[in-house]
Amino acid sequence: MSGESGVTLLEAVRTALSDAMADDDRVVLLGQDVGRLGGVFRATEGLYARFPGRVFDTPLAEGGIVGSSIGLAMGGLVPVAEIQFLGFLHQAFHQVTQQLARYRFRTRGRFHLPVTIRAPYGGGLRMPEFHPDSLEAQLANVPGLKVVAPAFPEDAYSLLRAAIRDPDPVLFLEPQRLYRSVRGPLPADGADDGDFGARLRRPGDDLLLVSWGPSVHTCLAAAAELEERHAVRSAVLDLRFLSPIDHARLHQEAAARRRVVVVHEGVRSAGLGAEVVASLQEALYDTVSLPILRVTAPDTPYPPGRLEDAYLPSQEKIVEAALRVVDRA
Amino acid sequence: MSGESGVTLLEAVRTALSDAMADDDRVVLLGQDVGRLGGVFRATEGLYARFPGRVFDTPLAEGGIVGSSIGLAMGGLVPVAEIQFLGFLHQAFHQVTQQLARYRFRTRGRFHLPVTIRAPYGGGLRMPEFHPDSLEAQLANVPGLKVVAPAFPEDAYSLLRAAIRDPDPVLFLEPQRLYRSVRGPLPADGADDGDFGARLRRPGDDLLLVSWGPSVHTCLAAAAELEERHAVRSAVLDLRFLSPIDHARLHQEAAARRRVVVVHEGVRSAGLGAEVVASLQEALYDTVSLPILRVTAPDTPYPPGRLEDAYLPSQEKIVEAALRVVDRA
Amino acid sequence: MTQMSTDWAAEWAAGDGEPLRFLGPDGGLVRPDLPRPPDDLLGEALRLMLLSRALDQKCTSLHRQGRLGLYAPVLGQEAAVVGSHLAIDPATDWLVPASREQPAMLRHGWPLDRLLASLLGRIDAARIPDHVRMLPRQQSIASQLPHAAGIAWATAIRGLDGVTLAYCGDGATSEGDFHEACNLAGVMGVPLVLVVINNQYAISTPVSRQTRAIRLAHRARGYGFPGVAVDGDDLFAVHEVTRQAVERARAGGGPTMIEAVTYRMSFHNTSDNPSLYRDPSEEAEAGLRDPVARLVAYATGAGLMTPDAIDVVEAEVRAEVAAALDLALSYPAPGPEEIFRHVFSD
Amino acid sequence: MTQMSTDWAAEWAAGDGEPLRFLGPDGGLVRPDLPRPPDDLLGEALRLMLLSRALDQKCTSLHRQGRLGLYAPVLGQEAAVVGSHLAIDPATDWLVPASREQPAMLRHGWPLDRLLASLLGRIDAARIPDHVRMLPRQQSIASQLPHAAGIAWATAIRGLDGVTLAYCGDGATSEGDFHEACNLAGVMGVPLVLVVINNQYAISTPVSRQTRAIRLAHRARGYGFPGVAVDGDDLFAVHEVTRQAVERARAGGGPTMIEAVTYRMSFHNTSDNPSLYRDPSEEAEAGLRDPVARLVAYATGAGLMTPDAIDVVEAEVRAEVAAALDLALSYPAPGPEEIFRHVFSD
Ligand SMILES: Cc1ncc(C[n+]2csc(CCOP(=O)(O)OP(=O)(O)O)c2C)c(N)n1
Ligand SMILES: Cc1ncc(C[n+]2csc(CCOP(=O)(O)OP(=O)(O)O)c2C)c(N)n1
Ligand SMILES: [Mg+2]
Ligand SMILES: [Mg+2]
Repeated sequence: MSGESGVTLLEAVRTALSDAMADDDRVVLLGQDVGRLGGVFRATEGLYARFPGRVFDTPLAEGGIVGSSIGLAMGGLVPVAEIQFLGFLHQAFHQVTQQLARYRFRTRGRFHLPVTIRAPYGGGLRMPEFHPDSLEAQLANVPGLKVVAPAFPEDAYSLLRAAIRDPDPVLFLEPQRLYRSVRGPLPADGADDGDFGARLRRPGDDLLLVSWGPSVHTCLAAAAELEERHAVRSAVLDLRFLSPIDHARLHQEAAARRRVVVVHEGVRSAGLGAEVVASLQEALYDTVSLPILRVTAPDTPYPPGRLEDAYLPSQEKIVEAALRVVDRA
Repeated sequence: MSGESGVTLLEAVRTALSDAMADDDRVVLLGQDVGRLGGVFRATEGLYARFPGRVFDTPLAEGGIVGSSIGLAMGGLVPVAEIQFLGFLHQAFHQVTQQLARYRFRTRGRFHLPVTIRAPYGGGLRMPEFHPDSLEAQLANVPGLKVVAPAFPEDAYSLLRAAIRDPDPVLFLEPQRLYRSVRGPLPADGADDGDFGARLRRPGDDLLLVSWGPSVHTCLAAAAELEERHAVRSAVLDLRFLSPIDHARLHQEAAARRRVVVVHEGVRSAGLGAEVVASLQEALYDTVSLPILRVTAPDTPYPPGRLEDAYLPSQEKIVEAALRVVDRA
Repeated sequence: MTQMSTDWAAEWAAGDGEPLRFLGPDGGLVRPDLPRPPDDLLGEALRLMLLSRALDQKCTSLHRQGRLGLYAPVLGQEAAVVGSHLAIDPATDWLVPASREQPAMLRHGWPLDRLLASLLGRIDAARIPDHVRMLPRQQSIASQLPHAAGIAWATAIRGLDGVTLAYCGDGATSEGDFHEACNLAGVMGVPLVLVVINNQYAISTPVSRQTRAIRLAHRARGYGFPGVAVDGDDLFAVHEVTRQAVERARAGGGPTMIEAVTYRMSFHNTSDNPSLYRDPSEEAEAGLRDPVARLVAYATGAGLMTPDAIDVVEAEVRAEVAAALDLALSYPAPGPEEIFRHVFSD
Repeated sequence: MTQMSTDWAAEWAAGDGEPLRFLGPDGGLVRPDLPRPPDDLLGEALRLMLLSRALDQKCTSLHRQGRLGLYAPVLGQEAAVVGSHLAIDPATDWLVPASREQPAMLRHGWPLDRLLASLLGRIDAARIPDHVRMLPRQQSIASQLPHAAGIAWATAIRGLDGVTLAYCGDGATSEGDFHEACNLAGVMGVPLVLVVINNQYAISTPVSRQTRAIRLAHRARGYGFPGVAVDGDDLFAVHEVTRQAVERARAGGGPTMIEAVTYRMSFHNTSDNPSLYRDPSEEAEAGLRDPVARLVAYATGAGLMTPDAIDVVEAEVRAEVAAALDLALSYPAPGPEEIFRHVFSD
C-alpha cells in the first residue's frame, strides 16, 4: 500500500486544500508559515500564490490561531488552520476544549463552527520534544470534537475534504512520518465516499490488529512478517475516526477473530487503546475471552534522538504481542 | 463516612496547607484570590495573615501561575498553586504537559519540580460552564505527572501533605461538592501514612464498584441501596491515585468478585474508566468473563443548571448497572 | 459630536495618562472647548442605564430568594457599557461581551425576556436570535477576545463594513488570550474596538495586583494601534471616544483599545462578599463616581429632564423588567434530552 | 562604563524608537559623549563571538554529513547574545535561554564538549552541571519566560541577590506566555532582564507580520517597567544597556525589557531554506551589519588588535571546537533503559 505509484500523503493533503478552496471561496487557510513558505512541510505550497488574500501567515500564537478561527467561522468563512505540530495544540487547548468544541451546544445551535484544524504528529523523524507527541486520547475525551487520522493518501484527501465540509469542528491529524514515505491513488471522483467508518486494510482470520495513523503501516509490516514467518494471518483494522470511534465495525471485526492487539504511538495509560479495549470488553466479554494486548509507547515523555526507536511501537513488539495472543488461544 | 463528626474536607485542605507551611518555610502559596480573600472557597483562609510574604495573589493567568511555579521550584521554593477551577487548567495545559511534567526527564535530573497544583472540580453545585469539568483522563495521559483525588477529609489532609513533600509535580484534584458536605477525622498523627494505594471504602462480596473523588460517595450511597433493597453486597474501591493507578490492588479486588462497575463524572469516551477496564481485561480476561460497565457522564459538554442531575452518574444509574452485572452472573 | 476633529487617542497619549473626562462627578461639563452632548443621546442612555439598574436589582433579589442562580451585576459600570455600545449599530456591527454587559446585550437585540430566560436556565428560550450579531456571555475570562478578532478579521476579508465591539475586564487583560487577540488584530488591521472595563477588581484582586502598568491603555502601542483611557463613569466621554474608534475602524484604520476606568460598586457576583477584601470607605468614596447619579445631575442641572420625568422612566423600566420576568418564567425548563442536542449537527 | 549615569531606557523612550547605537557598522564609535568601551570587554567578547562562529560552522557541516541532528545557528546575532550575557555574573545570576544562544550557555558554565554532546544525543553527558544556574534549551517557543519570571521571583522572595537573564525571539513575543510572564514579573517587581532577540524572522515570518508594533520594546510600558531597543549588532550598546538593567534589577528596581535589533544571517535551522521566503539582496544588505566584522573593524581600526592577533584567536577557537568535539564523541550514546529513567525520583 505504500507502493511507488500515486501521490504522496503530503500531495494528497495539498490537493485536498487546493480543491476545497477552488470549490468554496469561503475556505481560507491560516497558520504559522503556511503562506509564502508553504508550511514547514510544504503542505500549503503554492496556495498563497494561487489564492491571493485567502492564505494567511499568522503570528506565533496557537491560541490566537484556534481562537481567531472560531471568529472567522462566526463571520461566515470556513477556516482551515494549521498547527505547526500537534504537540503545540496544548498552547491552544483552552480554545479547543472550552470554545471550539462547545459553541454549538452553548448557543443551542445559534452558532456552529465549520473549522478544520490540521496538525502533523507522530514519531520516527528524530524531531525535538513535543513535535512527535500523539495527543489523540486527550482529544477523544473532549465532547463536541471530531478527531480524524488518515494513514493513506486517499484518506488524507477524502477525509480532509469531508472535514472542511463538516459544519462542526474537526481535528485532522496528519502522520508526518508518512508525508513523503507513503504513496497511493487519490479517490477516483476526487470527492470523498461519505464512508465515515473504520477500514480493514488487510484480511486475516487469526487475529485483529487495531490501529490508526502512522502505526497502521507498522501493523501492516508486522502482519506480513506474521504471515511469512509464523503462518499467522492477521487482519489490520484502520480506525480512521478516533472520535467518535466506529464501535460497530470494531466489534464486528474483533468478534470474527476473538484475538485482538491494539497499537498506538501515544502513551499507554489513559491512551485511546484503553477505550478500544473497554469498548470490546463490554460488547464481547464472553467472545473475546483472551487478553487484549496494547502495544503503545510507555508512560514516559517522548525521548530525544535515536531513543525513539525503542520508545515507539515497533514491528517486532507487535509481532511478539500477536504471537502471545494467538498462543493463548 | 460523611457523618457529622470531624472536620470538613475544606478544613482538611486548609489544615494541610497550614501545617505544611509551618513545617517547611520553603512552601509558598500562589493563585487567583488565594491571599486576602482566602480563595473563592476559602481553602486558604487565614494563611495570608498567618504567613506574611508567603501567600501570593497572582494576576489572572493560569499559564503564568503554573509556569512561574516551575520557576519558583527551580529557585529553591516549594510552590503550592491553586487553579481556581480545574477546567481552567486548560489555559495552562502547555505549561503542565510540556514543562511541569518533563523537566526532570529533559534535564536528566538536573532539575526536579516539587510543585503541587490544587484545583477544585466536579459537579453538583450548579456552576457555570468549565467550573465542574472533570479532566482526570487527560491528565492521566500525561507522562511525568502524578494525579491524586481525595474523597475524604483524612485523605485530603494526608495526600495533600504527601503531594507537597513529593519531589515531583502532583496534580491534586479537590472534589468541590464535598468541600463542606463531607466530614471526617484528620489522620491521628497529623502526618500521612505513606500508603499510596487504592482503598476499599466498603466491603461486599457480590460486586466491586470502582471510583474516585466525588463519585465515591455516590457509589457508597448506591451500595447501601443495593444492600437494603436488593440484598446485593457491593464493595467500593476508592482509587485515590489516578496516575499512576494502583493496578495491583484493583486487580486483586476485582478478581475477588468477578463483577465490576466503574463510575466517574468525566465523559465516557477515552475517560479514565476505560483505562480501568482495559487494565482489568488484560489481567483478568478469564476471571471477569462479564461486562465491566462504565457509569459516566455522556459524551456531551457539561450542561447548565439542573440538567447536571441527568448528566452526572447518579445513585440510580449505578444501582441499575450493578444489578445488570449481577444478573448476568 | 461627529464634527469634532480632535484625535482622542493622540490627545490622551500626549498627556500624563489621566483618563479623558468631559462630564465631572458633579454633573457639570468640564470641557468648555467641546460642543454640548446631543440630547437624544442623553435620553436613550439614561433609560438604558436605569433599565440596567432595575435588572441588577431584580436579579439580585431573585437570587436571594433562591429563584435564580449566580448573578453578576454591572452596577456602577453602566456609563462605560452603555456609552460605548451606543456608538455602534446593531444592524451591521458585532457585539462580543465578556459577561456582565447586560445593557449592551439588550440594546444589541437580545430581548429582555430572553436574557432573563438565560439566567433562569431556560436555555432554548434564551437562544440568541439568528439576526442578532452577538456572542453569548463568556465564562472563560478573555477567551472571547480571539473570537472577536476573528469576527472582525472575517469582516475585513469579506469586505463587509461591520465593526466588532468587544468587552473585557481588567483581570482579563492578564490572560494570554488578551495578548494574542490584540496582537493578531493589530497585524491584520481588523475593524475591532476593544473596551477594557477597568472596574478596579478581578473578584478580590485589585488592579494594582493585576498589573504594574499605570494605565492598561498603554498596552495598545505594543500592538501598533491607538489606545485611550477614558473616565468610565462619564457617559459622554466614553461615547465620543468609542464613536471615533468605531469611525476609524469602519474606515479601515484598524483596532483601538479603550480603557474605561470605573468601579465595581457591587459584589463580584451574588456569591461574593467584598467586605472580606475591600474597605467600606473605599466603596463610599467610589460611590461619588456613580455614573447614573452623575448623568441625572447633568440632566436635571442642565434643565434637560425634570426629577419627575426621571421617576417616570424608572417606573417604566421596573415595569418592563417585571413583565419580561413573567414571560421568561413562562418558558419551559429544558428536559434531560437537551443534554444530547446541539452537540453536532443532526 | 559603570560610571555612566544616563538612563538608557529613558533616553530611548524620549526618542523616536530608533535603537540605541554606540558602535557604527563601519566600526567607528558614534557617541563622542561616551567614554571609550573597556578594552578587556572587547577581548573577551570577540573571542566568544569567534568561538560561536566556529561552533556554528562545525555543527552545520556535521549536520550536512549526517553526523548531527537539527542545528540552529546564532550567526549574525553574536553581539546581541554575547554583549548581554557579559553583563551578568554566572556565579550568582541565572541564564534562561531560548534555544540558539550557544555563546551565552558556554560563558555561563556549560562546557563546550557538553553542549556538543547534547547536539549529538549524548543526553547524560550533556547534563547541565549542578552548580550551573542555567535552564536547558526550550523547544516550546516562549514557554521558558514564565519559568524565568518564577526563578527571579524566588530570588526576591528568598532575599538572594541573583538576577535572571532570559532570552526570547521576536516570534516568541506573540505567545501568551510572553505576556503572562512579563505582566507577572512587573507586578511582583522581580529581578528579571528579558532580552528579546529581534532577528527579523520567525522561521519564514518577518517581524512585520508578527506584530504591528513599531518596536517590541514599547511593550514594556504596558507592564509597568522600562523597555529599551538597542542595535543588536553593536556589542558595546547591548552590553551597556544590559549592564544598567542588571544593576537596576539587583538594586530591587524590577524587570527591564531589552529589544536587541539584529538579523538572522543564516537559515532558521539546518532544515530550512530561506531563499523560499526572503530576498538574497536583503541578506546581502543585512550582511553589512555583521556584528563580528563590525567589532573586528573597531578593534583593528582603533589599533587595539592586529589582524594577525585576530587570526590567532580564530585558530584557537577552531582548535577548541575540534577538541571538544572529540571529547563529546567519546561519551556513550544512551541505551534504551534511559527512556525509563528520570521520569520521577527513584
Ligand atoms: C480563565 C478563567 N480563569 C478564572 C476564572 C474565574 N473568574 C471568574 S470572573 C474572574 C475575575 C474577572 O475579572 P475581570 O476580568 O476584571 O472582570 P470583572 O469580573 O471585573 O467584570 C475570575 C478570576 C474564569 N472564569 N476564567
Ligand atoms: C509553541 C511553539 N509553536 C511553534 C513552534 C515551531 N517553531 C520553532 S522555532 C519557531 C520560530 C521562532 O521564532 P523566534 O521566536 O523569532 O526565534 P528565532 O527562531 O528567530 O530565534 C517556530 C514557529 C514551536 N517550537 N513552539
Ligand atoms: Mg474587573
Ligand atoms: Mg526571530
